[in-house]
Amino acid sequence: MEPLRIRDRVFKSRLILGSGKYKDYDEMIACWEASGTECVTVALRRVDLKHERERRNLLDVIDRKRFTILPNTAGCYNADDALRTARLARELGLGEILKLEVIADEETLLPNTAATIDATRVLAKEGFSVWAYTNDDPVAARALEEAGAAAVMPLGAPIGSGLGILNPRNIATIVARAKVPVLVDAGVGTASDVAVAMELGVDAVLLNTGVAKARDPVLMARAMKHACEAGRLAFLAGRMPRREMAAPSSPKEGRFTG
Amino acid sequence: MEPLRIRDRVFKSRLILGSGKYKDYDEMIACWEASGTECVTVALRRVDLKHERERRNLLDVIDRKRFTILPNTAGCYNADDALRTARLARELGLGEILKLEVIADEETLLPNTAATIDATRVLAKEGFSVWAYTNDDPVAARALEEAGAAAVMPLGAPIGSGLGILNPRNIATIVARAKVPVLVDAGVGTASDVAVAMELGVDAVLLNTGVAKARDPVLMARAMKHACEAGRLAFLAGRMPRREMAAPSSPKEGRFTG
Amino acid sequence: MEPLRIRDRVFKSRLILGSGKYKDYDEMIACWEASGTECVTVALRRVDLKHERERRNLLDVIDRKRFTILPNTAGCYNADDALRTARLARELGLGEILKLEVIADEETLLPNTAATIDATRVLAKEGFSVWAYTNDDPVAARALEEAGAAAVMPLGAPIGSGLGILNPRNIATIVARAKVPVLVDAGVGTASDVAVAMELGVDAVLLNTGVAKARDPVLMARAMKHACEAGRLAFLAGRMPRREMAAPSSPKEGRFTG
Amino acid sequence: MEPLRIRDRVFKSRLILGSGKYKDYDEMIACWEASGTECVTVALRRVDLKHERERRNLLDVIDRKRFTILPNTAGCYNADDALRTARLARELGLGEILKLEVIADEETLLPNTAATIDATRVLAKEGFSVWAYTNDDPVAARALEEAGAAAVMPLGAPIGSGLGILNPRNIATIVARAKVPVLVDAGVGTASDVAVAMELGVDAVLLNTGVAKARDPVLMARAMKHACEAGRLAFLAGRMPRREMAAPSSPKEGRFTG
Amino acid sequence: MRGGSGGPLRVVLNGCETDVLGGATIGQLVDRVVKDRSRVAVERNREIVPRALYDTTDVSPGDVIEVVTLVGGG
Amino acid sequence: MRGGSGGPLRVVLNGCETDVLGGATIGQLVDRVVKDRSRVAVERNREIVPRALYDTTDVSPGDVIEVVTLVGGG
Amino acid sequence: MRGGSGGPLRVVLNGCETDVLGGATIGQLVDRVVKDRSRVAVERNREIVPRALYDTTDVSPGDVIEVVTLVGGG
Amino acid sequence: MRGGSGGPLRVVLNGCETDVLGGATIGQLVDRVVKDRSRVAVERNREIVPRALYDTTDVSPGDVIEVVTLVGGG
Repeated sequence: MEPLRIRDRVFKSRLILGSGKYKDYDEMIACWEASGTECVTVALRRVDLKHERERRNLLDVIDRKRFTILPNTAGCYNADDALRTARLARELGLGEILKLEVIADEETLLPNTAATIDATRVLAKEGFSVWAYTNDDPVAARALEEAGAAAVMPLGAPIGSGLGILNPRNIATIVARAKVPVLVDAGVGTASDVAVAMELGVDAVLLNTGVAKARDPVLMARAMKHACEAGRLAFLAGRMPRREMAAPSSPKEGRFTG
Repeated sequence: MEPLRIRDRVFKSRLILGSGKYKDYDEMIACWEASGTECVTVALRRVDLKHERERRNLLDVIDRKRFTILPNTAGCYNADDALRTARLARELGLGEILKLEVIADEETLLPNTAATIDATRVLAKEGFSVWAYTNDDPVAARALEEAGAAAVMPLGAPIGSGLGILNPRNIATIVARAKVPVLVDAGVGTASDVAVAMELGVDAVLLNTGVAKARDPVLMARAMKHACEAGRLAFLAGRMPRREMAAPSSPKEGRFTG
Repeated sequence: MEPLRIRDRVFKSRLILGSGKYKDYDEMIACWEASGTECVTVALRRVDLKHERERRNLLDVIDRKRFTILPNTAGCYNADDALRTARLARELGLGEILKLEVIADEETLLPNTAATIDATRVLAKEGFSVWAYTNDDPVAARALEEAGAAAVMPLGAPIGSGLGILNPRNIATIVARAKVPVLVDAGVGTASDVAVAMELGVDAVLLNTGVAKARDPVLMARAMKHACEAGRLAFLAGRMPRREMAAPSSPKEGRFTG
Repeated sequence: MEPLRIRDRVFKSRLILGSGKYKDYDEMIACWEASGTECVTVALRRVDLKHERERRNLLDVIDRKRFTILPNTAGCYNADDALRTARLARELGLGEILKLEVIADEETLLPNTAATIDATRVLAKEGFSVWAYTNDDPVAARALEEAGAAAVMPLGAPIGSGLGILNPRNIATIVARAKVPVLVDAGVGTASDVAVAMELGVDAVLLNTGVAKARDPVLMARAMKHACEAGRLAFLAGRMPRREMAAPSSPKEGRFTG
Repeated sequence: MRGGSGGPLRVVLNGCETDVLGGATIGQLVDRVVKDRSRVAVERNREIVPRALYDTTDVSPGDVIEVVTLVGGG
Repeated sequence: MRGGSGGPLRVVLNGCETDVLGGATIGQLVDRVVKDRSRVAVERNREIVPRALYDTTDVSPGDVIEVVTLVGGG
Repeated sequence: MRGGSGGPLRVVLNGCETDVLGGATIGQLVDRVVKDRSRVAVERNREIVPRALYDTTDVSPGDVIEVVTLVGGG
Repeated sequence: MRGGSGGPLRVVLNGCETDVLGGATIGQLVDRVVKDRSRVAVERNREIVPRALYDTTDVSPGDVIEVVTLVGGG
């Protein structure tokens, strides 16, 4: 199958996993491996002045030959903070890729699309490959693309909600109009949500809580891998048309019964 | 993963495919192989008096070491015809397994559950392993089980409609109460429908048109295989709880931004 | 607007209310009045040997010029008990009308359609006007009609659940094929559920918990009255076709802007 | 019932109708009357140089004692055009109220929320009572409120689609956070859509195609009136809680049957 | 034979074992529990007892009698 | 071989009126339409004819015979 | 009084190139197309012309004038 | 000028008021909190300090310094 290409990055897996909410690093890595992901998103935070020296740093844990690290700007509530975070991530040696999110408020955790568009414009000029988290508004998605986003990442549902794809038509409209890759980010609660998203034609799915907070995260990671494959293949295969009326699967001819 | 057991039959794959509506036998076999199925359902019809001798018979085409043949009573509109068909199928050397369907009328192709219960009772006494096609009524499902069905097969949506699982709660209720395997039969239009069904806890899914009438049936068959695996694994993994409110995936602590 | 006719009974209101779960008789009567209903359903139970003499009996409370009493067989788990209850109701002077329900089990409270069909056949011959509670299976609905039901009453969702109309296609199919009135009974949780049901073309809606367990039952009863009217009118008016694409409401011609 | 107040305008009816797509003025007025609306929205266009003198002008047709005219900026694709249109509307003597819409593109007819926010800021300073059409993004709704909108008008679904309320959670979130009135504008296809919207707690509903393109527009206008009332009353009444399990409406005590 | 002076006899009335005077009629039984006969219907050994026959229908030992009325229900 | 040389007799075979030679067996009938007996099952007057009995089961006038096989179906 | 006898001058009126008499006012232009001034609003070179100023506002060559009214719309 | 023996100076390091020796460099500050410089990035008064400049960048009184690293997040 065609790999996923975002700018010059190429991924065989179309699943991107988060690194938050896991019990520990071992579980996290086991989930990543089970999911087949080749790209994981991480946040930036202050080092803990007291304890950092004793801790395993995330960068000591991640096999970067296997997993591309996609730094994100989670926790930023305005464009400036997102710019600072992006530049720090690059300084950390993570390259030019960035999951840009500018959150509007703590209550909804929904994106501030206006600020995201502004930050995208700046970061694109600075050479970043901006993967822009956005709501499911096709107009915002197009504006992000015009501002220079390398990929647009509409939400399926609010972050951490697990409610799935609340407005599939909007996602389909975004896909139909986009010239850059479209990734569903946020809202995925279970495997079928991934399949639904991929069947809408999105190029990839990013998820975190759906795996990390499953009863058995590693098993769910395997489920997600298959669901992603299933949805992609079904999209490429082209589904049967829906019919309001029933239609028999077996021939009428040759019936020997009443 | 646990195999699927229905009476003494054991299947590693939890997908059962139909044999109708394919362009030709080659496409059908290619789909079966791509789907990973080990069990396929076929109908009984009169031989064509003029042309049968020149044709490849379905039994010449199917590698029975690889695929268990599940004869069905498609096209039967009363219990008697279903009984005749069941007995002819056994006489054909297909063993005791049978997908029993007694259809109420040609317009809806919905099952006549009362007649299906009656036929189940008779066939179970004759030693058949009755896999009983039924609507999504938990009461009918239980009655079929009490009548001796080896498995109950509620519909997701009308035959050939591709509308998916119209009443997931009913399917979940059937699963919760059943002591025999539950298979969703009919209504599956695309891969995510299979994933949804399996996540409800059903033991397997039977489908035909969803593959045969996809734009690219073999690709869709592969999709279905992954979707079945995805749904099963997600069911076993136990999904995260749904939340009406958003919840962040990244820690609040350590934020260095506004 | 056309009144509702079931056999020789004629009702201007297409709403039927229950009499259970109210705080007291006064609230119940106030709700009935607010809803505009002309027909209310009641259950039969043993008189309380100790206290009946001191109590207001339900028959002392109901103004029978204003409200037709529709006795029901709630609580019957087999056909025989339903027959006994029906005959006792008639003996009570409530006439020949009857809401027949034969429940399969206490867990689901779903109807046993086979037993309901049997009881319908007997009661229809005894001259009852049987309003038969059933699931949303179009096949069962037709069988009830053929057994002599005066009206069929498919559920929207399980009794007392308030989940609305879980399978609108089934209800629409029942309506399209029925020659007797179709009433949605059970599952209505709020006013829009009534509107949705009526827009599907059902002739009336029966509800109880949706009003009795609203925060303000009398206000909800008024809401239900309007919703019933709204749904009926919309059904008669014929809704606009759904469009996947947007279409402007204002003319393109004459624009003086960019 | 509480009237609807938007700034100093007070309306007993919570339904606002459009004036587009009607067969003729007579049908339009008949629909307005049937709907009970007290406020109707109209567009601005160039006068037809050749034919204006012979035509009945819309202002000759509308009884302004009965219907408040809400001019809109339909057809504007940027903030400047919307400002020009707003000022022309005021010059026409329609007062300070305005339905502001800045559309992003002809394909989707979705709002450009960024431009709408900008235009709102300007118009609010000029003394307009801006009723701002927006998508269903709670963040955009709040930004509009902060920019000075007198009311926010999230869409239910794309203009003219009749698809109903595609993301009820978003509408509910907007309502929960708004300090100005919230009106659903666009997407309403039939009466139950209005009821659903009002049950979410919105203050009013604006619709056009749902009435104008019904098979019988006047009948549908009556349906909409009742649906609006129903939804409002149900919202105020407070619906029963949804239950996944069934619960009987009739008492268990006193059963005389098996 | 009705109204006679028989000794007490035991019936099951609305699920409760109950002693009534020998010779009691359904009508007497009903009147004991309700003020207004028109508010109830009666079943004796799973057969309806029409209201017109209350006073001429004797209660027999072991009878299972149901006196039912309307209650609120959905 | 059974069924001497009787004249033709008419049966209904798979829904079509068909003439067969008097004395024909089910086996002969089956062989006329299929190459491989294992691919079919046979019903005669709504009763199964086991494969082992094909050659010893005569066809009688008016018999309604169904020779069925498997076909694609869902 | 304005509106001297100048020669024709060309304006763009509602998107159409139109010749008007030199010295014409907005008021005269409006009256040409509508019966009732209260039914329209006028923009001249993207600026509102208040109704009170129609008769004292001259049309100049090249003016872009919009005379707009209400129409049905959603 | 670096390495001088200045007295303590107060900066805000990761949100905490912290005293460092006068003449301290960013590099010294970083080494105090992490074992491996490649695991962090540093911002001084909202400007990135490139790793190559850690040892030649002095800390000044009142500096607001952020030393950040990667953590798990979605």
